[in-house]
Amino acid sequence: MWSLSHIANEIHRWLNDLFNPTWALIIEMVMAGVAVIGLFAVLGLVLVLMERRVAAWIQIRLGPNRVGPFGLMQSMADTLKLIVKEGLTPDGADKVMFNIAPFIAMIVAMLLMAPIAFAKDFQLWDLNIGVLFVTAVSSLMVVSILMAGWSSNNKYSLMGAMRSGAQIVSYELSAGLSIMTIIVLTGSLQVSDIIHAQNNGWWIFKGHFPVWVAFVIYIIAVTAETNRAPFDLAEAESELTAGFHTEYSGMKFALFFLAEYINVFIVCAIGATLFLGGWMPLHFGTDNAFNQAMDWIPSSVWFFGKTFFLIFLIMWFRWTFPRLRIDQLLNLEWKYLLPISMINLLLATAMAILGWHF
Amino acid sequence: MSKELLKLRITELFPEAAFDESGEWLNTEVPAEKWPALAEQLKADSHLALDYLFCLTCIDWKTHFTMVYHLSSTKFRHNLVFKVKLNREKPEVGTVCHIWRTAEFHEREVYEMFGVNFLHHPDLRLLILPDGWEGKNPLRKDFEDPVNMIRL
Amino acid sequence: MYRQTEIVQEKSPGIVGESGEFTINVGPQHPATHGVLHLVITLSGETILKVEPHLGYIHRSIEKMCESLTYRQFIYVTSRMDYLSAHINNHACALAVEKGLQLEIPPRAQVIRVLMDELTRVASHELWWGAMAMDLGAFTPFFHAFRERESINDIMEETCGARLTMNYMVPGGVMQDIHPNFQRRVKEFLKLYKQKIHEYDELVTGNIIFQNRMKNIGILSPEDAVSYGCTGPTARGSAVSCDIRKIYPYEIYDKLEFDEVLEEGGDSFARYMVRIREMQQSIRIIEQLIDNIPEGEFQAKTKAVLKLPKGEFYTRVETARGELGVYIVSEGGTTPYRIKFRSPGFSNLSVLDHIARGSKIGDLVAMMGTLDLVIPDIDR
Amino acid sequence: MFITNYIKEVWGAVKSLATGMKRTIYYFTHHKEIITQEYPDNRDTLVLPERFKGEVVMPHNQDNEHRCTGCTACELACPNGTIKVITKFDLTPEGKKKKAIDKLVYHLELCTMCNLCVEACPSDAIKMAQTYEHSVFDRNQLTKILNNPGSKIMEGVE
Repeated sequence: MWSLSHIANEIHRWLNDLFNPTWALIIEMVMAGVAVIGLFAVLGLVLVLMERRVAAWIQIRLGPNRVGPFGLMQSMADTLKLIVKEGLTPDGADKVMFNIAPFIAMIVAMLLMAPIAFAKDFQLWDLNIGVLFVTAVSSLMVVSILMAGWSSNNKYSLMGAMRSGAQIVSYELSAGLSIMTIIVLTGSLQVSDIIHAQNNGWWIFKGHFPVWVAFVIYIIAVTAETNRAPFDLAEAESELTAGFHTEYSGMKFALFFLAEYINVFIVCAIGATLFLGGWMPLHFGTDNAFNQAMDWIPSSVWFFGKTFFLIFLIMWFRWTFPRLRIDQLLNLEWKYLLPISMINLLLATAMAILGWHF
Repeated sequence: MSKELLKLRITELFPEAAFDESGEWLNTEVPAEKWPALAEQLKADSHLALDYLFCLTCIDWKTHFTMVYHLSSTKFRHNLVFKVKLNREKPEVGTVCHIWRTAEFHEREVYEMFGVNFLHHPDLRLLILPDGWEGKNPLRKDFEDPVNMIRL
Repeated sequence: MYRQTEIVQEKSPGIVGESGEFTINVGPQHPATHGVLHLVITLSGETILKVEPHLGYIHRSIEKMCESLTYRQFIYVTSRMDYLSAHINNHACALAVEKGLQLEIPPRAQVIRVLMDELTRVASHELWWGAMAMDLGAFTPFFHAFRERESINDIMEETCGARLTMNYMVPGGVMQDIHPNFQRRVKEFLKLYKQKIHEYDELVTGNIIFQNRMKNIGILSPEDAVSYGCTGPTARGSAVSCDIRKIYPYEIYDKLEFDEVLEEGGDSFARYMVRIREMQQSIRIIEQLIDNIPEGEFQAKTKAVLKLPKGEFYTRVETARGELGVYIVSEGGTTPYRIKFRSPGFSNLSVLDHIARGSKIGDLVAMMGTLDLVIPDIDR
Repeated sequence: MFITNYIKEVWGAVKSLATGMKRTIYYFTHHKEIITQEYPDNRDTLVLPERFKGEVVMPHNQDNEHRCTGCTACELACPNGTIKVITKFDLTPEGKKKKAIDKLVYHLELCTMCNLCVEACPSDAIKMAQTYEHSVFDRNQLTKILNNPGSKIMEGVE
């Protein structure tokens, strides 16, 4: 059957025929890198357009509809504008850090792409600690934000960065704990294992109450971790104008902007992998007609469908809720999410030991 | 309370008050040096209870300034007007912003617009006008701004 | 001669002073200030130690301008003060001139004026509601509020010929009779409003995040509210009865059935609820009047050149933000000798420092939002 | 009870958030509620109310005649010097001098659309037009002369 893994294998074989294995590997790596960068660009364009459309429809507006058919070229035009704009570096800024920070944000986002399974057997690096890798690397994001905030030599930026630091560090806990729930149920940190464990039904269906709770907590925590409303305190515009990227303009701003959307994509992809089965089609039980019918839909469609559903959910939050205050944000984490997710992890463990899940 | 009763009460507090009943509300003229002490009494007095200063302004009469204090009582709902005549060359009057907090901003506005000096005001600086406008008081009748003024 | 931006000098060259305090400039261009308000905030971490307003970025010296305008002309300037309740400002000025002329206003004009005032009040509160939610990070209510506000603006446009600065009130009545469609359009608006009013609660009022952001911040005691000269919803949120329409009724307000909205508490949420409930009271007034507009003249006969007798005339009206006082000192000429506008925003702003101390910077926007500051009204 | 209160609190919070999300998803799916007007595209169908104050114009009839007597009532009524009436003296057929307007200069850039000039005009010579696209590249184009060249006063207007 035609699939992404099929194409990948064909290319692999073809390259191995032409070159020796070392060169083939190097070329493959370069190709993967180019593919990731290409995916970044496409995702950036698509997600920005999607956000603007979702926002517009929720806000009883039309949204972008002038550039290209149905406004599809709007984000292209925006990108062009951002590239052409002058990238200012403020006088008092720490120039090296100021210029490096947006790239660090991008590099972190790129690293996070590695263990994501986009389709059946189509994955950059199926390392055995895949989920741990994701949680570890995603916490590096805060470094770029702190660098940007500090080096801008602007009080608004600094406040935004400090808020963001407190926020990301604390919300990683409950995000990690809710991921742990799935790891306990699966018994593996490897992404492919987690997906294969959902062969007879996604965790959200067969995991009962603890997984539902874990899913809700995960969504809340990653919304906070990616600094999106209602947890966008790092860039709370009515308080801190634009938070940590107040002083950024042009392409450097665009990189932050892009990194935010890529991060949203990645956390949603991880969420889809853990709770909604990744590329795994909707299965109930084993070997029945329904499952076979579902298998006809390509696995990449399943993956992107689930991911974009979660992205929509996060956008939906953003355009509905007001922003929290910094102390309420930390209250929510330490007084509500963390205790709940700890108890939930205990429940999930008990359930895994007793074998109550399907 | 009717105007007559109010008059009686004010006379009790301040015997040399001069009244003017031509307007809608009772006008009382008070000398500048007596004003802050009287103001304190006006708020504290249980029959007057003038706890709400709803308008504080100044009028430039070319020969002199008149500070106008519009006072009201949220308890009895009567309104009284107090006027303080000031010397145009050296306008000075005691502040009332410790009695009615709203006077702090209003007095700063009068200070910059008319140049009236409010004694013992905690923070008498320009509020609306930019730095460097000290001494030029736009709402005085003899003020001329050659750049921005449109005369019709 | 253009004014230069005030640059606040810091004591220490670094970002944070020796005592850990630092100042930030909120405004004159800042998303939360809705205009050119400039606040210099002294902070310690996220906690506000002091708020110091620097005003005057939109000061046009309207009081000085009015001294050279005739009694017919000066009304239009006041639309530019509190542009969200332009009708009510015009109304106050017209009332002051009428008080001087001792004019009797035809009943039809009175009813039209009150109707327009209340429509303006609803429109102003709609905008405030949207902007308030936007300050707190919820963008959607802003657009939903504008939907209702637009339909009011359309009504205004049809009858007064403009959407924001109408200049519809003239001494003696209103400039033109109401448009033939007016009653139908207002009834349509009432229907729309009633269909959509529950959304306000669903989207914002009932929201747990919003309530947590608003409750127990910016607490203003009734004594302080009076002492600082707060009026309008700001003071009524502290249970200070100060509705001029009730206390010193003008036009036909004494014949109308409506409640003065009072809320205990004095926090931002109380001020928010006052405005939300006040909109419903305004709707109630409109409903009472819309079918009962008396026939007759819409303008009293006035002379072409108005001359006020020598004396002082003070009128107070209730705008959407509080008490607006117009103080005219006349020397008997065609132009006022001195005009003072006692604007509600000016006094309401002065309380900001008092209520903001000790709270977080995120609360500052919530407090500024509930004070409902309109900067041209403050600067005049 | 602490635990029940805690659960109640969480439940109430979730419920209030769900109410808001229900409202927004309603608008997301109901595109009929969209109120945006696509302005430059709907220019042909856009009708402004007849009282809309766009700019002051002086209507002329088909014989290029207007109703302005040059009485300067509008100039006096204008609060900010928008209108300037420049008069001249025409000779009537009987040989008498008669006051008439040479030019009625109107500064659109100063106008605040307050309608006072239209109210003040005793002969209904000027009115408000419903135009709304006033932006031009040169400020001088905003200074307009309201009476057409070669126009004269209508018969019977005093």
